[in-house]
Amino acid sequence: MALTRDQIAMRVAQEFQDGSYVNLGIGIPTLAANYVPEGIEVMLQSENGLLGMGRYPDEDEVDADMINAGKETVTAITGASIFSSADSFAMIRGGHVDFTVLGAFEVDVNGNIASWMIPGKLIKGMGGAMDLVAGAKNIIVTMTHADKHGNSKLLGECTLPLTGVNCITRIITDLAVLEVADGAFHLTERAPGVSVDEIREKTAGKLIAADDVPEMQF
Amino acid sequence: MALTRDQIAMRVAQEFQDGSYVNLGIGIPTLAANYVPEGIEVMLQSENGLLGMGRYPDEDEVDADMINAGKETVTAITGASIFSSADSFAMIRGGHVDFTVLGAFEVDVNGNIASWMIPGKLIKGMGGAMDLVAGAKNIIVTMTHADKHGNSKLLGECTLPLTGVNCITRIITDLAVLEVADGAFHLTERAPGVSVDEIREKTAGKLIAADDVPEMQF
Amino acid sequence: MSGFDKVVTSYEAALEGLSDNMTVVAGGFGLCGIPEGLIAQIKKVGVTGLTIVSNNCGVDGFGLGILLEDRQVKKMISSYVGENALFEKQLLDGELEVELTPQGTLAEKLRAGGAGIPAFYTATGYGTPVGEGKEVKEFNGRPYILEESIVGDFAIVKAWKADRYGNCVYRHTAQNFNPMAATAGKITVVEVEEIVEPGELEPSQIHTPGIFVNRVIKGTFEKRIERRVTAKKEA
Amino acid sequence: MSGFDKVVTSYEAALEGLSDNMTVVAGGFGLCGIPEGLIAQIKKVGVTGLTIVSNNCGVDGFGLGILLEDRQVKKMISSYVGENALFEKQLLDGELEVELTPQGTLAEKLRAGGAGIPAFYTATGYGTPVGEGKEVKEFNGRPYILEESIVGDFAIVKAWKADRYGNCVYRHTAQNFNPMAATAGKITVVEVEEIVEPGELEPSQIHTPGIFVNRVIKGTFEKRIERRVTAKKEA
Repeated sequence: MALTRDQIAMRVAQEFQDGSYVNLGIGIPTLAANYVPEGIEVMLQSENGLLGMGRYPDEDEVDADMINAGKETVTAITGASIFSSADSFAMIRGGHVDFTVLGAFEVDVNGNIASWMIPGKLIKGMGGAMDLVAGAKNIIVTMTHADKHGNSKLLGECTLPLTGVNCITRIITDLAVLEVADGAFHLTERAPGVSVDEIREKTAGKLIAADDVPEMQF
Repeated sequence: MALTRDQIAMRVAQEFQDGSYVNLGIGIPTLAANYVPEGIEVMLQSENGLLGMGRYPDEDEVDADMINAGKETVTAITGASIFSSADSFAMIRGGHVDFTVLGAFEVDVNGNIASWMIPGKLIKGMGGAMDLVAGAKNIIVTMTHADKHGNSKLLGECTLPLTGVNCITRIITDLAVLEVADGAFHLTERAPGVSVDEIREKTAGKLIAADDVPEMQF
Repeated sequence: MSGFDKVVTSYEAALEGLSDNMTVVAGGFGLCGIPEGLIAQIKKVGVTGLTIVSNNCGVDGFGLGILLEDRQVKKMISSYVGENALFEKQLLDGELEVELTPQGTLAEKLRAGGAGIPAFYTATGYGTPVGEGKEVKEFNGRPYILEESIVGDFAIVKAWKADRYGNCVYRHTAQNFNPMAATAGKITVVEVEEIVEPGELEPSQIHTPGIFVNRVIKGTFEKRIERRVTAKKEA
Repeated sequence: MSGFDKVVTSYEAALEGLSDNMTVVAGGFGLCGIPEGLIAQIKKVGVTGLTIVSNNCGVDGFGLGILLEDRQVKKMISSYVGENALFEKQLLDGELEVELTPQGTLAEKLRAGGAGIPAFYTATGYGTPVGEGKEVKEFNGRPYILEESIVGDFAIVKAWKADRYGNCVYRHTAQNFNPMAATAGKITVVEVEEIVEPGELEPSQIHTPGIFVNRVIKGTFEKRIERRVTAKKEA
């Protein structure tokens, strides 16, 4: 069965290594912070200038000067640091952030990603996404495998304006975990109860899958 | 009569406007800080990362962590700021320093300056001088008009490796104040008792002088 | 040191010299750390044809969004323009030009502008619409695009505290784009919550040295919150 | 947060992985703000063929100067190399290669290296020996040269205080090149006067966030003064 948003987030959180600096995009990526495995510590970077992002504030802790990149009120952990946007993107662009997790409209077999614009429909801007995909050491894309009309989001070639080229190596969807390499999606795990055939059917780009792809473990 | 080092420094200090940020090179330029006219306030920038450089410390104030660009122990004025070398040169390169005063081996009629290297004899490095001549709003070169062998330092074309090109507009020597423009040195003031002829004789590059060049006023 | 006293006492004096068709660099991220009074003054004086360089354009009715109401803005250079219906309308109607710029590239363009770096290479945006028409060069086998720096005629900045020499500190994440904006104005105006005496700010803890600042004004701030989220709502 | 504990207790551990022919970026300005114990350890382990990126090369017998004694340095990238007789001798004898780099360009090369900017344009050095062989491009009618960034295999940094997450603050003008050096090492090692608990450093006053730092070691410092000048001597 397809994973819920929280289950996707749980699977994402399994990727983190102890001592990782992690930037989480809005939506499912943000949920991953709730599921970091026992014994693993990560530090969250928010690109508006906060390393060591904490939980949401209690009512009496709310401070207009303390927000995250999603413009939500937030707190800082003990040992956090706060800095300018230039310094924040020095971290990101300079490859100092270990993991960035972000959503996408489309990803293709060459590791291209489109996530910021649907011509004629939606122009909100790219925010920090282009810098994040250009700079992070490991990028994980989370999204549903297909859109609500059933159209695959894993394509041979992206159709929407790109956020970055040749940069995506790992995708975690509601159906599968896939690596992107050598011009194909390589299926490494399937959601519990989801068949390779179903994944193949919902993957428009070239898919390479063994016969015995394991199920995700939670 | 030729000016003393302190008199050159006094004349340099007359250039400063109230509220100027000033970077002073080693030697005569540094002396200028002692002669800032009444009613004029300047703030000294030291390129190792100090804005608001103060006097030398008393014995009990000496602190190894508090030095100027000449590596001398120094103090900071009330209201000073201290920052990294990158931020310091952001100020300098970005044109935020109003005056830089520095010495030179040679200056030529095109505003070129040589101040950091004598091939085969002296290689100490350019330190911050190349950034200072590239970035400061107003550059004042102070030097003796001729070297100890009587050779002019104001040339038609510099012979030594350059520090910067087309950047020098004002020169204050022991004999004269000169503007550099349109491929010539323009004599604007002479040291008290020094004749235009003497200055002309000691200026190898093209010199333009009126008949009635005024004497410097102290 | 009277020559270094940057404090002005009226918003008229704070923005003296601002005129039509100028470029204004503005600090702030969303509604966090924005110079509220300076923005209000720009609306009041009614200059038009402005190019505004700011990560966002506020929201409808607050922040830079209020400059859209009387069509004072010709062009926005921003990374994110969501959450603003009037903005979207003017954009779709062709009344407003927008140069979408990745957030890190925007921050770096301002830092570079202030630091006398006319252009730099970045991998951000290569192969995307952002990279179109820009010079490409490879370093260590990877392609990068050339991005040019930005300097505004004015920079408007919000700081927490400043002394009269213009030394500033920012509070929490209200820092954001403000330190770079402060360096990137031909005239930099800082609106602060509190003016302190020189020496009250520890020299090595000053975020923006006064050399970058031309005018300081004490403001009062509403500090509207864009997305108030609390632990309770989450739990 | 054990995964973020960067503190090591021996100099062997601090420089583990350092080997011949590596590039080492070093903070400090003259003898001010130099990682004395880390430099001593480099001398002790005896690695050779090093490229050292540092504004200066210490003096005879102290600071980076001690690495010249056993000819451990193949190349220096510096802005100023005066005040060092052994340095001058090795240079003239052709035993030491030197890439003289303007001080501001050097600082920016390190900042750019840490920030993922592979190259930038600057007017500094145009038309001088520094500009020879470098790309020239005009912006607004003025020529600039292209300078490439620097990243070291190791960066050695001296800070005042750090917590175990690697957050650092610098003291007075001992800051100098240290913050940029800290960002520009594949492995960054910080030697500090004091290790404090996380939370003791105010978040918005941290000069170097821990994300740039791999190892922290508590050192003891001689802090030799290169030019002791006092008001009395002047008066």
